[in-house]
Amino acid sequence: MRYSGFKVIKEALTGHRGWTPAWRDPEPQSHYDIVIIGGGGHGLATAHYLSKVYDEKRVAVLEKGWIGGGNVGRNTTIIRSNYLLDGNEPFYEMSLKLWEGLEQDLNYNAMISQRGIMNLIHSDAQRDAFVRRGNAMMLNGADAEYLNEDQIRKEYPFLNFDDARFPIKGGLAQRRGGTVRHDAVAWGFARSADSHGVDIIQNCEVQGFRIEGGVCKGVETSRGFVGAGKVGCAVAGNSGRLMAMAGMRLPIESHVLQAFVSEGLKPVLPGVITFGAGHFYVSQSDKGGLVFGGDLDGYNSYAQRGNLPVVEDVCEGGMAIMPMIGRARMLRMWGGIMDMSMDGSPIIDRTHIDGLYFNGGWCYGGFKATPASGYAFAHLLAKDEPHETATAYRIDRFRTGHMIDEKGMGNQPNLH
Amino acid sequence: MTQSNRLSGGQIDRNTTLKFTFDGKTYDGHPGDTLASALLANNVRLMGRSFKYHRPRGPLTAGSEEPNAIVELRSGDRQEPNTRATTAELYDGLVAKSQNRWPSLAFDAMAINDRFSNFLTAGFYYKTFMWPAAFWEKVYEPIIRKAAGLGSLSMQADPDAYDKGFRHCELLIVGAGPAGLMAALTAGRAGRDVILADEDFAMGGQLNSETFALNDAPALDWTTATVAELSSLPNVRLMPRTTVIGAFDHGIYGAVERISDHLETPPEGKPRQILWRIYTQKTLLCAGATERSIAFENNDRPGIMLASAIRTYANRWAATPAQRVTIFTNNDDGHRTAADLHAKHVNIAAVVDTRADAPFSSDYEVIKGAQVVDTKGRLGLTFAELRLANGESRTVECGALGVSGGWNPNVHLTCHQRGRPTWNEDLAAFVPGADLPPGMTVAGAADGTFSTHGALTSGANAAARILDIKPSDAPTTEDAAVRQTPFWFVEGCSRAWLDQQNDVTVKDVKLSHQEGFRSVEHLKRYTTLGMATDQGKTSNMGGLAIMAELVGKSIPEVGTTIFRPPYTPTAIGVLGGRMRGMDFHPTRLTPSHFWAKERGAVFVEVGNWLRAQWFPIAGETNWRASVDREVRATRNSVGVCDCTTLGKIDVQGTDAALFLNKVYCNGFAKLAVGKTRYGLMLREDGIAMDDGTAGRLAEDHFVVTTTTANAGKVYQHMEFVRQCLMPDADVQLISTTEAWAQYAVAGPNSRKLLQKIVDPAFDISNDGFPFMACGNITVCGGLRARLFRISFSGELAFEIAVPSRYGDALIRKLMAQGEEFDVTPYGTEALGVMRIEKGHAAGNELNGTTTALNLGMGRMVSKAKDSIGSKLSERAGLNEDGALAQVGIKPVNAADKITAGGHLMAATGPVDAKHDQGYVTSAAFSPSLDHMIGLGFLKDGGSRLGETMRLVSPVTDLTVEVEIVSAHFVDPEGERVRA
Amino acid sequence: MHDLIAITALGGSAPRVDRVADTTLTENPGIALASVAARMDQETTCRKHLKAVIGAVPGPGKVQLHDPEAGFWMGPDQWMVGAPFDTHEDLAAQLKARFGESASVTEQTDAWVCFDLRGDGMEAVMELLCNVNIRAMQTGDAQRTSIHHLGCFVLRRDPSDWVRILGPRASAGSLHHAILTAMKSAL
Amino acid sequence: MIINHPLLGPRDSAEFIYMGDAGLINRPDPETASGEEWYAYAYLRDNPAGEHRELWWHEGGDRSWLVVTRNTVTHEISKVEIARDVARAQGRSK
Repeated sequence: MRYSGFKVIKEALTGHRGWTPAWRDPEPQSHYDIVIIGGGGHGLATAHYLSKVYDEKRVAVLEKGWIGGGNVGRNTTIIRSNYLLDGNEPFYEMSLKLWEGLEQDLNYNAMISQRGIMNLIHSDAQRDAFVRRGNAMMLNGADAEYLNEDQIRKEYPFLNFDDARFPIKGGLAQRRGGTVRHDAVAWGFARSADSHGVDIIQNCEVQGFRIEGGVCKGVETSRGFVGAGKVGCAVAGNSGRLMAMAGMRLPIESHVLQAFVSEGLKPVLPGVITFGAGHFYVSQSDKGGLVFGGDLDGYNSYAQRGNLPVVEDVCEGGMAIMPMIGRARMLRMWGGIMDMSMDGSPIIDRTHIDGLYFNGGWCYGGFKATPASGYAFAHLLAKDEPHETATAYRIDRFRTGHMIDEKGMGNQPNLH
Repeated sequence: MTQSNRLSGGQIDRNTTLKFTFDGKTYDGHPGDTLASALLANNVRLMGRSFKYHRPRGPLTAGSEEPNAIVELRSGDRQEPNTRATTAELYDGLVAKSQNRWPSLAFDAMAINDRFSNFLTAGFYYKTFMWPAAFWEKVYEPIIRKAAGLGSLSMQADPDAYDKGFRHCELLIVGAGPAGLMAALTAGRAGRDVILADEDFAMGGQLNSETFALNDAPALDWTTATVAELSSLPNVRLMPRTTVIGAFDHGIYGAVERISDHLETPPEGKPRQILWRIYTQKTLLCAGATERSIAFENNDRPGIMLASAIRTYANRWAATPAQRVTIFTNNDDGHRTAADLHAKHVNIAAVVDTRADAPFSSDYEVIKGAQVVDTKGRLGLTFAELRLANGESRTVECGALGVSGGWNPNVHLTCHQRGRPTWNEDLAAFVPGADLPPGMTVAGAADGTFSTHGALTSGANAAARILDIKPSDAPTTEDAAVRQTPFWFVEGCSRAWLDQQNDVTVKDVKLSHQEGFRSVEHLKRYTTLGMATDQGKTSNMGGLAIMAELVGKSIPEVGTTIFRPPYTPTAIGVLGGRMRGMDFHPTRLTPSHFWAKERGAVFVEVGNWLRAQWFPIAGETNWRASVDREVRATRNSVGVCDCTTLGKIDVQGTDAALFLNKVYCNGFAKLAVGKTRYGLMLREDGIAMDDGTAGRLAEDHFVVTTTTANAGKVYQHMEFVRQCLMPDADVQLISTTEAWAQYAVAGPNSRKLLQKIVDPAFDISNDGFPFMACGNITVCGGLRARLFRISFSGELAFEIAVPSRYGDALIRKLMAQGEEFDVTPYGTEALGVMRIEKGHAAGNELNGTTTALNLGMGRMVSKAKDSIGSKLSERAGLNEDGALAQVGIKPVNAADKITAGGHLMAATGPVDAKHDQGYVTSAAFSPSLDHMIGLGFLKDGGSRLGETMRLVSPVTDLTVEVEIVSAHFVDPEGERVRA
Repeated sequence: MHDLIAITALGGSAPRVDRVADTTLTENPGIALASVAARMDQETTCRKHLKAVIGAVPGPGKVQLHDPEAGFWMGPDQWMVGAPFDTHEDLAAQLKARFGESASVTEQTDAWVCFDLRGDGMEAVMELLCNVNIRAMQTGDAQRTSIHHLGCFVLRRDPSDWVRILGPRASAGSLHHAILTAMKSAL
Repeated sequence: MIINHPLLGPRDSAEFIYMGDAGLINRPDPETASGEEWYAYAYLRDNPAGEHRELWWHEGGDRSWLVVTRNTVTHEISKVEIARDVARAQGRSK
């Protein structure tokens, strides 16, 4: 079924009887050409591109719970491609381009809203680093804009300029950055993949891999064995758990990242604002809630919930940079499991086991990467070679010393 | 007529009248009122508009779970959006505005949405607004955004202060209703350390809403006496106006105390609210229960409320929403409301009970086996349409309709650590599950014990069990068995509201099911059910029940969404506390700070330190003039710079040298006593972490310096190596950064100046105290001091340190004694210029991705010994041909600018990422060379000196021709430092 | 005798005193400090000397209140010794002479600013400042804690309405501001 | 979270700085270890959903490194040891 304004009107006039399920609820078949583990944003995007771009017909997505229940359903919805290193920037720029055409591609309105993202600058060293980054972005064909204090004052008059411990000296803007209605991304990819014949199987937990002679033959699930020509893993925070079933240790730790939303407010924020020096970033959803977050709690966790110190740290940053939000109320806090890699950059690669492919280590860049991750992973699964924008995301780069370390924090995941 | 709906009795002070305004109209109320109770007393039912359809709304509840009666409280910079009128305490001069309406509450243009509700069903926006592509941001979204949101911010800084504090106790009791009060009494009388917190300003919970007797006296008598006894106990801390917002790990609870919200403005020096982190061994949750509604057509009109809320308004606040009230109930509790209203001479139109065996009343008509199927009234309820047991219809005229669908225990805090509630068939409700947060117990209505006597005794018994003491005796009172039968919605209803704020109706849940969004999380996210400011307290159960019916499962099979903190929406300000404005982070001041301030220095922030950036003098119109002067003066005569901020770590012990050999990639074992050496520290992954110097004051004593920014990180790292990797090494560490005021005295005349200060007993001539010497000395006639002959500027230079309290005196002394040499204080800018002129790496070069090789110090990594990072620095990827190497950069045309952050490209050819050759890390104008210079990293830089390249910085719109040169711009042979 | 005049951590020539209600905050520059850390396998000797100096060896979380020298536990085999500045400005040297090879001694006098918070409102003020269970804290207890992101030592003095707070000297101004603000809020 | 410090008793985890898997104590022997061992030491983690032995530094306290055994699903802490003792027990010396 095709969605359109006309269709909405027609259904409204005929009692909405014509709407059908956005995706089927199929029984798992005994064998697929490609099985994707993980019905999150990346898994569903992979299925979409496999079926639509790479013409793979027998594809299944296995989800242990309900689709979109992981980080795609619990994040701060920001999209951007303001990366520094050549290993990253082309990939994230492709992702941004895919976002820009996604609604038409999916026939689903994910409310992609390119209202811009602004990284605030508070010191000369930060300025030098952001100028270098802005240049890297432009040299990679992305958009970047350097703003001085006066320009920031004009655009964001409500920021704290005059009573600030860390005065605002400027900012690096990416106008094409913005936000997306996060749940709709999962639903849109799922609906499209389903319409191209992909089986999306919810409540189907993978409990083990069947590996014979170094070759992965399929997966044992809570709903029986599912054979597969190739198995692609895209389970983000659960990567460690899952790959352990294949006997693998990863350069990844799982950490909790909290995020927060306020009560609905009339529009106050033009776009995304990032206050790096104060561990705070914020945007405003179409419903009016301020959506904000900050740093990891800092300890390994699978609990999907955090603790007070980081809640306070984030709100301290918020009050420091925009004290007008003091009387706005936090409505809800939640936590997601971040697959924090050892250099802060992801992995999209084959494993040493034939037929087993891995996609993970997204740290907290996972949401903005969703379309490109799906595209590149689909490319790898279909063609057995890395997509041109993802060649650096090798699993063995730490062994060989080819880290992609944007923050320069080294092999301590909770610092990235 | 004012307060026409005010009844007799109630817990309000009628002797005092408070004036307040709502939407510009002035009303009277009394102390003890909330904004909602006072408005109802004044016959105002319409208090808000719903989110999507802008339907008229009045209060649904009498508490913090209120979804409808939310207003903009106060004005100006204290404007407070989305404030629940049902909990806002009335004060004289209170000002409130309704929100999310235009032009007025009574006539709201956006109410047109209600007419188009058929088009605006759940998720409609996912299906449209896609064509043409460009229109989403330009046309559709702005309209949606404008319509979205509820209240508005003032856009001004919050003028009030917020505090944060810490409290510790043995037992935290959450909720001061019958269960909580009895628990506190039990624990308090036993002398235990107790905190009793309640979100309400009056303790007593549901007792404040009831008329039945405790020990044959009014409930209020018992509550008052109990609170009085508790406040007399030193071991019991009562915290009214305190909402426990979250249950965090290991017995840490967040609680917000409202100190001044019941006043017009906070008293001088006092906060608006305090965030308490309560550390408790045990917790007893007595949070009570929330009545639930029943879904029927148009069940959202002002005047339609939870029956218990109407009872509370009547009994506690002596206010009624209307003079003629109908009750619609599926259980006995609804009848209690009818009886209480009747007692207060409110006309009961009828009690409509879904049960054929409903109890009889002689005071008013009870219509058994009947249901309310629809209502009328544009801005407030006027009629209720009934379907009688025999199928016939009947219309009842009434201004208020009390709905009672039974009670839901307030289990929220039991779920904050992802515990799930369990379904209780008898109560047809979720009750606390087995996996409570460790240390938590639940009692009273929150645990499904709904009778008052049951709640009182369960509170006492729970406290007794937890603390292993004897329970206090509960007063005698009603102990009616509760009959709660499931009845969630009226057959065939469609536009029946579940989430009144977000306008989620039964119809939306059905559509969600039809489109395959059937898991509770999908239901919530697709319809926004339960995502309103009441966090689903009044809406979730109804939605679940309907979804359960549709999928043919039981409610527990369908499951619940997770309750997350905070329990009620919490001001962001209180979570931030005092850490805002200039107090966001503490400042660190150097010993010469007060002196530098007198000199008019401009300060810059570095790792919380405020450092003098430059010292402008009369006639200097821009910072460059000051910095150039400071550099020239230092290079030509002598300059002084406060370098106290460098981290200083005292390393002692017989294995001190062995230890430094491990943490530095270069060797320290053979460093002679009285000598200093530059050291480079690597991370274990082989990347440079920090650099500094180590001076050997004795065989077993080193003083290590770190960069200002990394002092803490390096100390942590050294403690890790000491405790975890070299546990048996005899080495002791302690930071002495702030103990010593340290000044760099640099320039050809630096020795001459110091000789006037250093006591004669110490020979600091070039022979007596050569380059890289260090030692303990005395100055100014006997003050203990330390002297290091090290140089960051590239000049003949020393660093001299004295105890911090003398730092101010020493800098003044240096200035006085230095007059004959025109001694010049210099700041971090001049320091930076001079280190760039010397090609010394600093923070911009040690950026966490560079190796010793990149920094041109590859040979420093000793192969003769093991040190942190040496092994992994050997990985191929870090040692490839053409690796980045530090170089100097100067413009081909001396007038051209060089910017840090620029990228290096070949002199000709394309400019893009594929042809990127390197980048500029630092840049400055060199007064010594009279043109700009820079440091940077260039592929294979070492072998490219003399090459002409392009420095491109598109983001700052700059392209210049540059020459790659040695990074040592000034005195490359380093003769000056040895002079 | 040298001719350099000291200033206090808050930058004054005399210590700062603030009073709110019945509670007083006093800057106290009159204390010399030195850390003593036992050398490996010298712990017994080190403790012997320490006992001789301050009368006892404070265990974890404890301060030995003693005149003229006092001391508190900083970490495993590490203590901070304090004494009147006027008589013990060279405390570190004195201690090193006594402890010899048995301990590493480091001057700490000016690494810290010292405040005395004294009065009936002390506990209420401390509740707003740091995560010390101040109601349970006994005379002779010492705890390192964080006050508005500043690492501090809190020493419970006798009588029990009195705590001594040692904080980082360079942040004396921020620490003083935090304590005074809490006094105005709580009292 | 509350970490029950072996010397100081229960202390708020906010006083500590977290580093990661306690395996970081087992630094490979520089004399004998292979590049593969160094790679595994520095980069590979078990990252268990369950009991995890991890390093915390009591920055806001006595400056001890601790080995904390904590469940990464429930956050329950079952054991706290002084890292220096653990290191010695595992045969580390100088």
